[in-house]
Amino acid sequence: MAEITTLHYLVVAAALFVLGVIGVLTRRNVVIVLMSIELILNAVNLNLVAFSRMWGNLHGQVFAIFITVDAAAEAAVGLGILISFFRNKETINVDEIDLLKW
Amino acid sequence: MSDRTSDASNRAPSDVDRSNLDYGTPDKTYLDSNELIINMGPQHPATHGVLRVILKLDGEKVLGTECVIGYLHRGVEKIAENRTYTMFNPYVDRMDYCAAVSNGLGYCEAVEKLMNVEAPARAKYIRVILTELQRIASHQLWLGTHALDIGAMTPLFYTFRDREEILKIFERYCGARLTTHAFRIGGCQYETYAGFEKDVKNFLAFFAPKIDEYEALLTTNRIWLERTKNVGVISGADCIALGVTGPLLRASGVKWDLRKAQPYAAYSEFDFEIPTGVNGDTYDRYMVRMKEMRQSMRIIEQAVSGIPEGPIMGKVPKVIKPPVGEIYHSIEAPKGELGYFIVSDGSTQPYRLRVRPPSFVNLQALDLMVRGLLVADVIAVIGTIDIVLGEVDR
Amino acid sequence: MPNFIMSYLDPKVTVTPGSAGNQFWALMYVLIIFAGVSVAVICMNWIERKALAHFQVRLGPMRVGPHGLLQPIADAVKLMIKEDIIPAEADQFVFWIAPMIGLLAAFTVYTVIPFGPSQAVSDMNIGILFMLGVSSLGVLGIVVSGWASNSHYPLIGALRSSAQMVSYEVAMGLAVVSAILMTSLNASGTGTLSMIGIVQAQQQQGVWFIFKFFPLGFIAFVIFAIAMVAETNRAPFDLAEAESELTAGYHTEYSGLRWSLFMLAEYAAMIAVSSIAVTLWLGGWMRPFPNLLHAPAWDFIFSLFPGLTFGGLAAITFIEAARMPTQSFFKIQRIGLAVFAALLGFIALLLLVIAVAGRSADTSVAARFREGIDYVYWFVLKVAGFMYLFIWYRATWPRYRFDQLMKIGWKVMLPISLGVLVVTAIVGVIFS
Amino acid sequence: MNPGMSAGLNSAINAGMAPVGTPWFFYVLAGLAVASGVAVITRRNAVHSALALIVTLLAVAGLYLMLYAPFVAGVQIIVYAGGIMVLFLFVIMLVNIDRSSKERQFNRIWPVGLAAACALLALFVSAIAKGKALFPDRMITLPESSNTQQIATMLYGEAGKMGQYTFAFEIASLLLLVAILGAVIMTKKKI
Repeated sequence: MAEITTLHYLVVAAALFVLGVIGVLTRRNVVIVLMSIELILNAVNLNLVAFSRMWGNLHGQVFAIFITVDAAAEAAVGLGILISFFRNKETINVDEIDLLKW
Repeated sequence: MSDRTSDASNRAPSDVDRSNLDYGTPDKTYLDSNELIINMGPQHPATHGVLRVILKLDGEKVLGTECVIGYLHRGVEKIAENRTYTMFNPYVDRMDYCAAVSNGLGYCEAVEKLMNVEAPARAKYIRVILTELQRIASHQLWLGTHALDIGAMTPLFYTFRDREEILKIFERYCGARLTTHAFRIGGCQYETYAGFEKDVKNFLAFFAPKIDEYEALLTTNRIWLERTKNVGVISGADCIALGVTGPLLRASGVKWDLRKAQPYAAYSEFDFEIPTGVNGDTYDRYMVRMKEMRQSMRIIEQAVSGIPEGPIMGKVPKVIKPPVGEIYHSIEAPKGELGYFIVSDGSTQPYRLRVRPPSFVNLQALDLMVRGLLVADVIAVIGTIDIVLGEVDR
Repeated sequence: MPNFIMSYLDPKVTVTPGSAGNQFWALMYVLIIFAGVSVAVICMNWIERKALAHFQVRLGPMRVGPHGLLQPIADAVKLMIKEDIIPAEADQFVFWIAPMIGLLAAFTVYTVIPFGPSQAVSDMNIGILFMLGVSSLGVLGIVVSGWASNSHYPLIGALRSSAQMVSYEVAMGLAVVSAILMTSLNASGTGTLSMIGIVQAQQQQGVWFIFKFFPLGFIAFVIFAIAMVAETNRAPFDLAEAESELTAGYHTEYSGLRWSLFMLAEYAAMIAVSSIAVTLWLGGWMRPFPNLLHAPAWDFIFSLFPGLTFGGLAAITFIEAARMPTQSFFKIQRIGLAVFAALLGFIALLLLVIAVAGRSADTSVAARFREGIDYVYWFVLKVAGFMYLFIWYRATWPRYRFDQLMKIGWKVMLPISLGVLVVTAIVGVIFS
Repeated sequence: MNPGMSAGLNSAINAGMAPVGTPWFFYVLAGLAVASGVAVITRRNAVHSALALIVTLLAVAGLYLMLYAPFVAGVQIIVYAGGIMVLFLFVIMLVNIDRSSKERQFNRIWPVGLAAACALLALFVSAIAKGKALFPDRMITLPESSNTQQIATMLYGEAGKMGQYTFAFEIASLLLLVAILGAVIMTKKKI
């Protein structure tokens, strides 16, 4: 079997990224949309780490850690918005979030 | 069921708003306006039998409770109308089966009062000794199960080990351990067995260090303090308004004990104190019961050393036929005021017999005590009220 | 004998099978650890029931086998042949997979636990990070099982335990960091996350981290010891399965084999977190005073301990067998106990023979065996101490309430662990 | 770290001890990641989606290990699988799941979204196909055993010297603080 190169990782990352984009653009459930965003962030992380190995330094890995931090913050705030939204509208569908205030 | 609770609510203090006890539909979620309805019991390990409590929760916070009782209803009061006074005597043991002796004492004294006879002094002393032993046994059972509910497993086994000694004395005295049927109308059926005094004294010597053992496990235990202090607080005024009696009332600072207030049996001859609490929380109730056990030991000690000689049965006719009239007599059972209201139509059977069970009345305070607390506190409070479902449902 | 087997018995090899790329031995270690943990859980089951019973003035299991020794096996058989009930409204797939998640998380942790400097499956250089991460996956199994049961009590139990485990992980992590910080107090100034490296750092610095910068290490250790009880949902923090409140918490709807998987995972997790505590603060596999009493004679004396322990156990068992009632009913039990004692005695003899045969510090296979047995013995002994503590807690303390638990986690443990971390850093800079 | 220890490790790695079965591991992990990624966006039930996402995250963590990034893999497991996903499951339990799993799952403009995603895919494919020659055939081996120390040096700097990313790291901690405050303010009913 051929040796695994950076390209292989990029293909996987691209696949995950596209899956995440599909999820964000088509699903109604906010929770699943947020999870799709996590997929996208993971694809980016995978890319960064793969490049980090390709270039032989660790900048990519440090960036991946920063993105993980960002993902944690995003999940906390996103889910917080979701809960306060659910409390007011009793729905978690994206296409019903159509008012700027309530 | 709803009639009873609304009855209670009419007498409840006005600072608790009971009008919003609308239990909604259980399907809804419970994030903001919708609550979680939980059915605690009748098959639940910590409801002391078959009590069913419907809890309305916001997360873990209790918004309201409703007690559903009657799963152990046997119609004791109705049975009384179809039995002679003598035949009904064993039935009262089955109400509070953890304090059968006290139940029997209340019934026998009520009928004696109705017939205007008095038990001889020796019988009264025997009654006091057995009733106080029963109080200790009942408190031991309460302590073990209450601690188990709060999560401490070990005290249960300690208390059951020591309760065994009391039950052994009962067994030697009247042949039964739990539903003793120890007393008869007019006195006692059995003379004390040889070595009764010695057994009781031995028990007192044996038990004194054991209470210290219980207290060593719990009284200063940090977790125990956190779980019981300021949990299920009820004020003395609320207690009186709800008719709550017994250790609950005394823990709220009201010095009310029927043994002192209206002495029955031979209690007026003994020197003892009424322990009271200050805050009316679960910890105070625990402390009051612990102190009560010590006071009971004091009473037993005095009674055993001063027990008079003489007959044990008063002058009672073979067929018990009280005159027409009615009587209410109450005693201080381990759980509170245990009252018997008997209406006699002059026949051999009561026309109507009504029991005022302490557990049933005290259970009313549950809702008041647990509002705003957490689910875990509901368990602690049910434990601290010390209910016996046989008595609640009758 | 094939080279890949003998190569690892060569005393010159000082790395774990995983690091040496020795797949045969890595597999062997995985199998040994899996079997060993399962046996340890079974033993723990019996010991907990017996010890708890003796705390509570009762006898505990006495009927199945002498002194109930076969009770865990009887229980296991019972649980296995019990009907496996899945509630009609439950989410079948998730309900099915939830116990597996917990079990997988609990057992995966053992790949990095060092029973000795080379007695581990692998020596990951992120070992402690890996352990914390994987053991935190266990909460997923609990949360998901509570949700899948589609019932109120399990749901509340699951919410409780997830909040509890996530909160206590923070204090636990900070306590761990303060121990890791201590590993960097050497000449080069670099610490390590490797489990083996942490123990070796204690060896080099000549002190267990529990006594380092006393009382700093001790406080961090206590924080960890409290947090690990909360993390494994044991008394007094067993709110997730508080039987008096939530009937059985998250596993209320589970029965039979699936329920036993939860129990297995719980006990495996208990052993795992105890191993972390032992590794980080109590010197891992090191025997007491390895630097102070450093002489071949001392080595020999300490290497007698495993054999003597088993000998003591065998002696107790013999005495118990002799003390059994003489009725014919107990005859089989007495014989069984005597055979068990003989087995223990045989193991003791074997261990003593190995200790004597490998006493010279030469490079023979016996010496290597003796060393390995020593390491594993001291490690297991320390872990067993923690296991006893778990039982002791359960017998002594009432249960905390949920809000009190969270208050302790966030308002007491977290600030203290943070403070200990900062002070440790400052003290470390000053003294090195 | 014990010098003898790390020397042993390095020698073991440098002695040509190639990680075994690398292609197989890669294909299994990649397949797992992508397959459960598909499950994430197609499941009706959000809990199933979350479980699938956990599998994806763990598979990606495995890929990190294969890329000689053990620290990132550890962070991935702790933060993502242990922290964020528990948060997700927690929220899924709080919001009404029964109703939403019976409703329509995709929004009305899903063809547009799918088309956009396909366009993105096409872009990726063409980019990868065109740039294929840029990538070296063999991947280099990073020093795995000092990975954590090197990352720490970049984040915190050497003794007395600020690291390359120290400032960014502090900003990230500020970001987390803001996120905590935001989450608390948004979820609390009354402040």
